[in-house]
Amino acid sequence: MNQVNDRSRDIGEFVPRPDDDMVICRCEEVTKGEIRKAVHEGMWTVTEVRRYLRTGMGLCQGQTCGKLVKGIIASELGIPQSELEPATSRVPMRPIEMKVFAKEAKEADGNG
Amino acid sequence: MAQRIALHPILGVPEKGRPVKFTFDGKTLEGYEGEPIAVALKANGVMVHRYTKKGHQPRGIFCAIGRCTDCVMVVDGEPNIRTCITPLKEGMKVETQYGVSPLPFEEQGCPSGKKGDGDETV
Amino acid sequence: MADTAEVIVIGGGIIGSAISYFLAKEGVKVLCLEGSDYIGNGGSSRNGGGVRQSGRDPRELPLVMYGIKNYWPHLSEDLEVDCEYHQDGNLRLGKTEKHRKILEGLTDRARKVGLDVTMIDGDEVRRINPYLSDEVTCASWCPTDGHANPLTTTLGFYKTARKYGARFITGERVVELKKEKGKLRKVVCASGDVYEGETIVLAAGYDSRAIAATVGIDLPMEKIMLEALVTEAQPPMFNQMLGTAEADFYGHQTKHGSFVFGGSSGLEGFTKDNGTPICCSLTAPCICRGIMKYFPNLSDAKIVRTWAGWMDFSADGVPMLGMVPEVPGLVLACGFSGHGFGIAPGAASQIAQLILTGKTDVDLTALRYDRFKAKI
Amino acid sequence: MKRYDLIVVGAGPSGLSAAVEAAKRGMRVVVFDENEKPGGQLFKQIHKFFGSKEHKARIRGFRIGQQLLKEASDVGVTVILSATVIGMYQDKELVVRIGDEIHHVKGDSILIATGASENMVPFEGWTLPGVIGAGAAQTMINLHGILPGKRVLMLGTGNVGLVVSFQLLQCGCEMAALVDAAPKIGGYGVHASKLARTGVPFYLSHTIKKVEGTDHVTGVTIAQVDSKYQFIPGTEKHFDVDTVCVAVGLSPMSQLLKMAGCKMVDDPKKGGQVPVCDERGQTSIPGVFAAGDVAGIEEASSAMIEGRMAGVAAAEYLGFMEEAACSREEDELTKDLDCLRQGMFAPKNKGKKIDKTEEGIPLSNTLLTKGYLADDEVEAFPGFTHRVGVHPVIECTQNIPCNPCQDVCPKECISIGDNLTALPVVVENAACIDCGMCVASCSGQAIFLVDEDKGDGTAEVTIPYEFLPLPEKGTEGYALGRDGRKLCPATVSRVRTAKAFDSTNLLSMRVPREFAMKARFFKSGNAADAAGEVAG
Repeated sequence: MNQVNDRSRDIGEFVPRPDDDMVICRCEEVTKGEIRKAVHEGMWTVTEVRRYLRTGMGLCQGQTCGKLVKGIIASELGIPQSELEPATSRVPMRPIEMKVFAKEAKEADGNG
Repeated sequence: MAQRIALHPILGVPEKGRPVKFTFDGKTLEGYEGEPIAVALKANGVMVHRYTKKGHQPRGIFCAIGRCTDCVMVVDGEPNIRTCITPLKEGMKVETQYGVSPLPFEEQGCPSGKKGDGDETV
Repeated sequence: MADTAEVIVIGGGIIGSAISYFLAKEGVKVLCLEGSDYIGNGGSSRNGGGVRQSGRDPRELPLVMYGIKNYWPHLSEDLEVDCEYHQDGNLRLGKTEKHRKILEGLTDRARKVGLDVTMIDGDEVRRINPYLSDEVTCASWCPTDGHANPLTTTLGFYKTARKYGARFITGERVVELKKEKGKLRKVVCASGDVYEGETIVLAAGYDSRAIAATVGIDLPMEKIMLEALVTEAQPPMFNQMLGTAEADFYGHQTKHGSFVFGGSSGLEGFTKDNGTPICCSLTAPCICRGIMKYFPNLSDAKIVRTWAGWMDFSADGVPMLGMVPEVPGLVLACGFSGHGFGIAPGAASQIAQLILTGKTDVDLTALRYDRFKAKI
Repeated sequence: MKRYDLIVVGAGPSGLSAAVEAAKRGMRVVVFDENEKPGGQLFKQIHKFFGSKEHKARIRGFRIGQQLLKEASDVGVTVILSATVIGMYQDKELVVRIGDEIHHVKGDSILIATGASENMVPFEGWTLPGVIGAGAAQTMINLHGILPGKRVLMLGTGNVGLVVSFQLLQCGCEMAALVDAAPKIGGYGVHASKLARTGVPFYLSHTIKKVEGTDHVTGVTIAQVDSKYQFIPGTEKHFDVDTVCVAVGLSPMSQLLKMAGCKMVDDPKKGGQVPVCDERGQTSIPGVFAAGDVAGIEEASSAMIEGRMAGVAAAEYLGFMEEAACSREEDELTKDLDCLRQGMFAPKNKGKKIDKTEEGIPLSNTLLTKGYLADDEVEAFPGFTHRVGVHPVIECTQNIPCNPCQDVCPKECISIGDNLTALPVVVENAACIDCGMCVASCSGQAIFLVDEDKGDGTAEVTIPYEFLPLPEKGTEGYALGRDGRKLCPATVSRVRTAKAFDSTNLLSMRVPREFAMKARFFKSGNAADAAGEVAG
């Protein structure tokens, strides 16, 4: 869904807040302040913040912090949360050892 | 020390596997076969499973259903094992995880700059 | 009065963002239009992060060497972001006689254009990187190659270009270019918005082909999908960039400790997608098997994510850069054929210089858009 | 590659129900679930379900789970446990990890029934060991038989927060308080009352400011918030607890659907990112269905009906069922589902300001802000009756789709009528025989049997009691009011336990006559030590 999004729109300066050093992404230890600052540096989407700060890139792949990060970005931009697209969902749904991912079971053919 | 429920008003006596021994950071503890490692640890009063890589902050059970990965520890030498859903087996070697390794931070030579300075509490 | 800018850059990947950065830094009024909702959403954020010279086509090698000499070493300071650039060499591994021949061919070709790359045997390989399996018998070794973080580097170019006043608009997909009195002037978007510029740079990866066609230029390239995967963080092991003679996988260990590996299933060019870069169920297991043949002790490492991305693969595997005399005002910067990350600072700086001064330090003629001739 | 008629991902209420319906029409069905035990949420819900008989009302969640499992195996459904679906690809292909290898399987139709995961709200100290999700507490108690902690503070008063708090009390934990930033309790009033009457305090328009502790939780400080959820200085309150539970809502776990390319929408009313589905649960990809919490957060009862609808739709999609038969079945199920989606807590009324019951009776405000009915408010409700001799007193004051009390009374003393969400009334000439079935079967534990005058200056109040140790006849103690405050001395006159009560014991106590319509809980022990325990 392409929404024209002019990144030079003025969203005001980054203003530090008392809860800036609260950890939001528990796996990668990214704080609220880092996320808010990234928005003011031009990262206006969940995917850009994710690639810029690693939020949602840890072992749980954003299952815990996904919504929180989206909320912080939306409030910093002054837009409703539903206008932000969450990060893409990707295989694997759970971490999987390389040797297991590499081992494809021999299926009995047909409907065996 | 969180206790096990002996008798539940609705569920009665919780069914458990046979008692087994396992080690936690070298100490021998007891749990029941098949119950999650995290539950056996909790019954022995262990709350801290790991210390995070950047801030060296303590973490333990959070979601208990294998999703948040906060409860990961080094089990039989393999790091990042979700202990809240991994069944306990006899003789398992469970170790506190420091960043991604069983070695306490000071012994790791701490590869990346550590944010939380000072509290090397082990 | 339509939106105007001195230079309109089409495509917000690393190439488009870097060109915007080099131009905005010189005070040029730049407008960068990105079709998707995200900066760097194409190959820029899906590649294996190699910053390498070895194994490259000699026609594009000078550009990469120029970039490694002049930009990569201080790029983190310039972009005020941690590009995580490592210059700890590149090992391209081989196990069989066939591999040795391939590697020797690549090594000779590169040495002819002055790149320090040598063939080494298995023991030497394991001295440099003890984690490699005993089956590795030879490798080409280039000490000045390396790797970096494509995500922070791309977004770093974007962030700093924006700070220097470059205007970026995402979700603005270009569908048509229009001349005015013989000179390229207008850029028309799917949204109906129209922009005007003195110079228009086409850096939209594979999409550049359809856009260039609207002014009668055909850029022969096809869309090929590659896949990649990343593991959980591991204790630090090694810093070299890795590849193989048969290119069954390539990658490195990141500063974060996780391993990023790209690879192929052998079905490249024929895999099906649903309009988005969606993975095929065969590829990741195949990449894993490839990696484990070379790194046995990574077999317990957990994969946390796999992804896919399209390459804008040109007919001869090197990009199309430079001016287009038939369409005055059009500058091309696309067709990087899946290895546009390491070359980006070099290529983008030269394109910016070309626009600003009409000249470049590195000769680009070998990469002209009209180099494609019939075989006889 | 292995091919099934229907692959179901998730062996919870909706997944199993769909598998049953599909298998009944002769389809080859497999259900994959990543857990060791099937049943999903059902096996953690030990309270009695709401709804009507068809919705398996008054049966405990885990027993419904057992019934569903039996039904599934009877119709030949294969349930493969510890099987994690790690990916969904094009052409309806799934990659499933079983043991130490992966399997590529395809379904002519696929149902994603992966349920939901818990939302989180960050506060200072939220990463400390001891801060856990409410679902985590439920899992520890009901699946693994271990106490999450000794003294717990619950953040969130939706049904999950309320139900889990009660479960924590049941297994012997102390509930320090329930806290919610919202001005009103989010879950059912009856669930809140079950807690309030035991003395657990509610703090609405409050939230957590800081959790204390170095290596694990040792205490928590809450503070009042204004309408914009900003802390009001000076309103801090501290509790010494070793566990903080977070129950602030659920989000659909719809990653598999998004990964496969289904059209998604962000719908706050449904809890977040959900697939766009037609009324039978089919997503934008023909043959791919979604049912249960993954398609929109509701209760397990609606998840089971949605599952059946998806199972029937899959059967019709693959020609195992005629269109006519299918739409008849679907209409039936839709009716069932719609009557569950009525009343105050229906999705359509989410966020709407409701201040009267359907019967026009003003809703109790104390119930919504303190968790209990004030003595002067309770008289207005039809179930709150005064009679000579023993009679039911029903403190059910919100329109909820639920009628087990009407069906279970052998003397038909209680009537709700056809409108499932009507408030229960005690019929005029009710001939109550004090059998206690209504008290034991009420899912919300909101029915009491009261004999207002035993002739010797005392009254007898029978309450539902699901705690251990179960007091014996003759035990001295005191009665608590609806507000959990100590009311008067009380003596246990009878304790009844019966199979038909399904683990809800009936405790009858004698209290001074004037407290007959106020005494709603019993605590043993003499008056002295009791004072300390009463809510501050």
